[in-house]
Amino acid sequence: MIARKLLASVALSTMLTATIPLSAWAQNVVTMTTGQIFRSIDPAKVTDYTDYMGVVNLYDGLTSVEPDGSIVPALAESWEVSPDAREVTYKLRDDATFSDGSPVEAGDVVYSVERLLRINQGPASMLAGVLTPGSVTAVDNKTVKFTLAKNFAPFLAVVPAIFILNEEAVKPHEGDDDAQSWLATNAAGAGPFTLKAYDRGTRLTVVRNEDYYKGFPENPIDEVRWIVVNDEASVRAMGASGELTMTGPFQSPDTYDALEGMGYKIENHPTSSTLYLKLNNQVTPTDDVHIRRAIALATDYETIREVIFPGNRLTTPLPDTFKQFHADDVPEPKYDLEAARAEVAKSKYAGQPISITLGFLTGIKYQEEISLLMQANLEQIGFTVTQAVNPWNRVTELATKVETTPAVNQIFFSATYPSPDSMFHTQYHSSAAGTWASMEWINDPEVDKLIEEARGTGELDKQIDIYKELQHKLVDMQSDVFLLTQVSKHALNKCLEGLSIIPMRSFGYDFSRYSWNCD
Amino acid sequence: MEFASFLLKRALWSLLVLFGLSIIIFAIARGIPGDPARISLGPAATPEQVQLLRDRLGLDRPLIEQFGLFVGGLMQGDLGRSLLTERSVTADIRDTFAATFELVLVTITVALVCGAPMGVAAATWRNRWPDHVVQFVSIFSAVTPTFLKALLLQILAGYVLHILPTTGRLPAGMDFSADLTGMLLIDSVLRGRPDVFFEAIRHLLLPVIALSLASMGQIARITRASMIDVAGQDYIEANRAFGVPEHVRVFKYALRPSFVPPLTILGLQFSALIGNAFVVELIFAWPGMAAYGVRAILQKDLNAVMGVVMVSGVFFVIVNLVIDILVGYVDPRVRIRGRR
Amino acid sequence: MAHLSELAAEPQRLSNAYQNWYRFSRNPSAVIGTAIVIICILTAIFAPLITPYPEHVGAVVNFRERHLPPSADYWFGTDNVGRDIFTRVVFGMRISLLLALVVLATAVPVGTVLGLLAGYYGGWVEIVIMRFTDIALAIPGLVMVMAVAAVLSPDLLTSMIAIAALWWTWHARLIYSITRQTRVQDYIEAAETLGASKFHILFREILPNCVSALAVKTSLDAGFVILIGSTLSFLGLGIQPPTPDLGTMVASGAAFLPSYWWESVLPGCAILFVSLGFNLLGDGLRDMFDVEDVR
Amino acid sequence: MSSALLSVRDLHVDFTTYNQTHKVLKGINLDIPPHSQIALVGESGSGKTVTMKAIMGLLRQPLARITAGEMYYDGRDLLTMPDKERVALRGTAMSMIFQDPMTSLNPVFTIGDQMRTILKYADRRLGRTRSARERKVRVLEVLGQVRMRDPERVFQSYPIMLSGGMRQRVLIAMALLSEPKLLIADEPGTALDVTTQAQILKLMKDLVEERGLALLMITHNLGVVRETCSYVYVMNKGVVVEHGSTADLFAAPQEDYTKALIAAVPRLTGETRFGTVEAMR
Repeated sequence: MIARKLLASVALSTMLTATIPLSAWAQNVVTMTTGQIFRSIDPAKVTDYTDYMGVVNLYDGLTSVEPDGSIVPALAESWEVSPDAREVTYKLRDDATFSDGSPVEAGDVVYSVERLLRINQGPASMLAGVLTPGSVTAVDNKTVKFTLAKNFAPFLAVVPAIFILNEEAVKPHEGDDDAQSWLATNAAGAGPFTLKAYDRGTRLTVVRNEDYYKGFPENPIDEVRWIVVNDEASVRAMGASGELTMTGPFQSPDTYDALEGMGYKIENHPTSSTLYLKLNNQVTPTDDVHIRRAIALATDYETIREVIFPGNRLTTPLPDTFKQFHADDVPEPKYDLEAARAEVAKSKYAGQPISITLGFLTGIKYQEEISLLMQANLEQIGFTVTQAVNPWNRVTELATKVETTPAVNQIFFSATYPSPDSMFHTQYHSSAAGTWASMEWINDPEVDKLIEEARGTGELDKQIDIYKELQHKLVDMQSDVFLLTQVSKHALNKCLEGLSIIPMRSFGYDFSRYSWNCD
Repeated sequence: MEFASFLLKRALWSLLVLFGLSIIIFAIARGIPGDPARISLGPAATPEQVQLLRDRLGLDRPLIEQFGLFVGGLMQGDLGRSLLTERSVTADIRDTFAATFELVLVTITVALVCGAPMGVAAATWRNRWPDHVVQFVSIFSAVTPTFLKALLLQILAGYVLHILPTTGRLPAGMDFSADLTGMLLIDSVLRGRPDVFFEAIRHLLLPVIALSLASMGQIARITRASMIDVAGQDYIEANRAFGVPEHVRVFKYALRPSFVPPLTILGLQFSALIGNAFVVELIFAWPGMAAYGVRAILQKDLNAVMGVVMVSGVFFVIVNLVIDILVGYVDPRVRIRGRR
Repeated sequence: MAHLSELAAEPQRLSNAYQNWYRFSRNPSAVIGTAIVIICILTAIFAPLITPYPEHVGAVVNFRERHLPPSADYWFGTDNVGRDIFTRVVFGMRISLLLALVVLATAVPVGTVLGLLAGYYGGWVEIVIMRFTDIALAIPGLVMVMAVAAVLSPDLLTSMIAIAALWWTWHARLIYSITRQTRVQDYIEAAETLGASKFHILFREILPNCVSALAVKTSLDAGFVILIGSTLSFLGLGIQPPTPDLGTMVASGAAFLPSYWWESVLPGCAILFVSLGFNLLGDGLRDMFDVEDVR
Repeated sequence: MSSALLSVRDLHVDFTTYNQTHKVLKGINLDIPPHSQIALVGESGSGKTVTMKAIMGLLRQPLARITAGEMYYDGRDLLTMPDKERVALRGTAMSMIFQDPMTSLNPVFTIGDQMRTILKYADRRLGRTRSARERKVRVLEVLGQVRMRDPERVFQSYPIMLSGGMRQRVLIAMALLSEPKLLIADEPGTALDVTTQAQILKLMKDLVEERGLALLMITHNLGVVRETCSYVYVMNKGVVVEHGSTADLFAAPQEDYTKALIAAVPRLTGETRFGTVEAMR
């Protein structure tokens, strides 16, 4: 009995002390944590930040985006826009190949777009009403023409989100669902990486496509592994064990501090992602502009930016990363409880008990803290506050109706394509109402008109004027409380270089831009 | 013969339970406020898509007919589509079940293999230190919330001591897919990969400890009580009077009847075990059905929730059926009376 | 079994109450358990009086004093927005006890009455009630509760309803088996022959036989209900912030492990403390009343 | 030294519980001649069961302690002989019929398994060798002797499949397996209904007489004694208060205690349980 116990404990201790065998077979491996699961790796179905992280590495589009928002060639080496801006013709690179070695041809582009429109999910929403079946035609083997159904100035900025599938590779698996089942677990693209392992709930691993037509920097990344980790403690534990190469941008400040202490470098990058308190302009009490202003004045911007969630100031709905479009003359919002009380007194609810609901997302620490801070301040100016914590799905459901949308909602919004249109149309146009991004329910014909005008014009100066006017208007209406623009924080292994923030989805995590620079 | 009819009875009973379970699940699925079709399609769906699904689910038909459709779907393994993963729930569960199964199976084994001897030791040295230790451990393991145990273990072993991996089933870079049974411990042996087997055990260690402690404590307690009870029974005394030696009395005649109550308890405990697996899988990022279920629950992914509940129910019923058979094998009274 | 007990010369027969008290006071787990339970109940009742910062229960933020370790000012330290954890733990205990109280106050009477009816009447009453409890017990409870809490809106009330909806079956089963044993006793037959009303027989003759088992079970259950409730809130299916809830506190504090360990470990210990109290009390009562193993 | 098969001289037994010592037997004298049927009568708590356990060597040390006295079986001193020899006597030279047929058989093993095991170890102690098959034959034979209609079926049965009367017979068969010379019966049949009890007593009497065994019957039921035994010891509070031949004792009881026992005879048969319940309430 004792002998057996001894044996067991010896076995146990060897097991405990054995170190994790380091991956000797791959040279430069990046292990990155992400808090959300990869819902899909099908380019026609990707919707969120995490999904795009996968596809930007597995697929390429006709064009791509640089950190400054400019559109650069990718599969297409050049493009031409017709004078009326209704036709765009892309010329494909001769050397562009899919990861299986076959050339990328115009037919693949047509197939990919048609499939996208048929499935009508994910990126298709950006093209609604712009492209219709038959809009895309192959002029020749290496030339494709897009014919737009209506004027849509941001079109060029949307194109990078159209990823090109290898038609030949997909066809055999088409089935009766446009190969949705097959592409749910396989990839057939021209991206810098190929799929190695994918388990939607837990991990995605990709390996370098050595024949990538654009090539790689020196000391490229050979393998990227994303691991879905839900809690901060696990991220830190991975940091401690050295498993971790890079975190996502949504860890708690304490985790970054802890990782810094372990020898990771912390990089801060300003982004065009914005955090708003979206105020429902149609329900009590936020239907009164004075109440909306009171809430804005009762917001402690500095504490939020400095203690709770790292960020830069946001003065208008548009982050100042859109330099030329930003209305710089709008003053910075102030935290002033006295002024807030004065605004309440001016409102039609003055003298009555005012109850208000603050909505935020389940399980997001910074949102809970901001919501508590808001509650504390709002209670001081006489509001009765209820917190409404909801999971994301529930939020999207509540957002579909004006009466179920809470008065105040914490919403984090990123441009989905590098154009101010992405910020304004999605959030403030009445036709976009009923989604989580437009919980303001502004429904203002003037705002709609301005947004459409900007879309319809090809002149940059005119666009700039319109967007500045829009910003003044929305700030004046106090459609939202403009909390901050995110400063994205990442903890990285000291050897990893190349992280940059691109104002489109998670294009910044295209690991063909990264390199490993240690000896 | 009598055993066969006992098995048949138990199997029929299990079917009845599953039927009851499907009624309850159906009631929940239809009883919730809001349109199930709308909820299961998500906010992006168009009215036409919603109507299409309403027709397919027969939501405008009488309830009893809807129930028929629901059960029909279940029988064909159709649990609907998951809002979260946009795949069929059946496929999602198929992908994740093996990980949960492995975790739970190892947990039960550990709970039994450690718990029963602990109970025997406590009964043998009653009121001496082994007994006190066992009692202490079992009380504390029962009253400590599983999530607290899991968190503390993770922090201690993973973060402070750096001795064990804290997440997942295998290291990220390990190139192995469990495509035979889905269970790493078995597949790694079949494929002759001792390194995978070793890593799989290292990864299992913390979740299994967190999950098995409560059941282990219960089993130890019940085994102890039942050993003491059996040792005082007349038939053990009778054996003594007839000169049957002590080792035969203890290890043959007392041990076997003593195992009935702990086995029965294990069946009841299994319910709590599955529930706690939800927490443990979440904390240890275990890619199992329970973690999938928690995400589904938190995101209100209706079909996935119902699927996970149904599958846990089936799992539970099957485990209890196995336990019934074991108990029936150990104790003829059970199989003759037909019920526990 | 008469052999050994026959031998012990019987001590002076004491009055029942005194005898119970004597056995109780000699039973360490009962005494410790009672003490813990009483402490918890008293702190819960007088929470506003004994906590140093009762206002921290609500939306109070003090970012300058966030993540402070336990000290004389803040016995259990402060949380991520600078609130006193001790205060919140005490108030959280209140919620936990309330949860147990409500669930058991619903489940015990319902389970008891149905168990009595099924055990006494037999026949189809028994078939309907007991088959139903069998099915209910054959369903993984915690999973079911999670599902119910999930599809309805997650808050304390939903959790309570979901737990109570399953919990009564345990009591029904217990009372049923005791009733079945008691029903055939001579004095019940005697009472029936004398024409006592069914009500009298059920509640005056049979029910008193169940009291000790019921006390043991209810006490043990209080601990389990608190554990289940805290698991639900740990998963985010509990009460909405800023109201303090022990499970939620552990979950949100877990993000700061291990640096700010007190934010999750101390609320976790509070859960452990309450459920330990009820468990010890239940165990003690079980030894005292010498009831068969009641789960 | 008498010619008795078993003789007990001045036996004292103490029990220690919770640091208190109770004198349970205070000098018992008892003689069981070969081929005789002796009864030991007394109420619950009178010490008769302790006496029986002391004879069988089943007292739990250190809870119970024999503080004084002597016991001889067939002229051999039971208290001084080595443990091994003492154990060897159990179930072979002296054997016991247990009281409660519902609890004295292991519910999870077949009758055959239990009886074969008893026989196996009895054989081993006696230095006999028998194959498993031979042991089964012997078990079936004894089951036949206790008038089981279908010994083969009983052999394969679990206790739960048998009626109370049948189980009691199994208990008797167990005691007879190794042909003991002294049979000690502890309240046989009290757990059964009156008719079955009568049958069992008749069976026991026949078996004892056929084989010329000595019988020590432990009971509180004088009705049973009158039908089965020739000599009676009456015990009360740890001492033998009176003894004599059954006929004499019934005809002219000396002690008040004995008189009371005799007076209670009709009521004691079969109705005890009601009394117990009344007392418990």
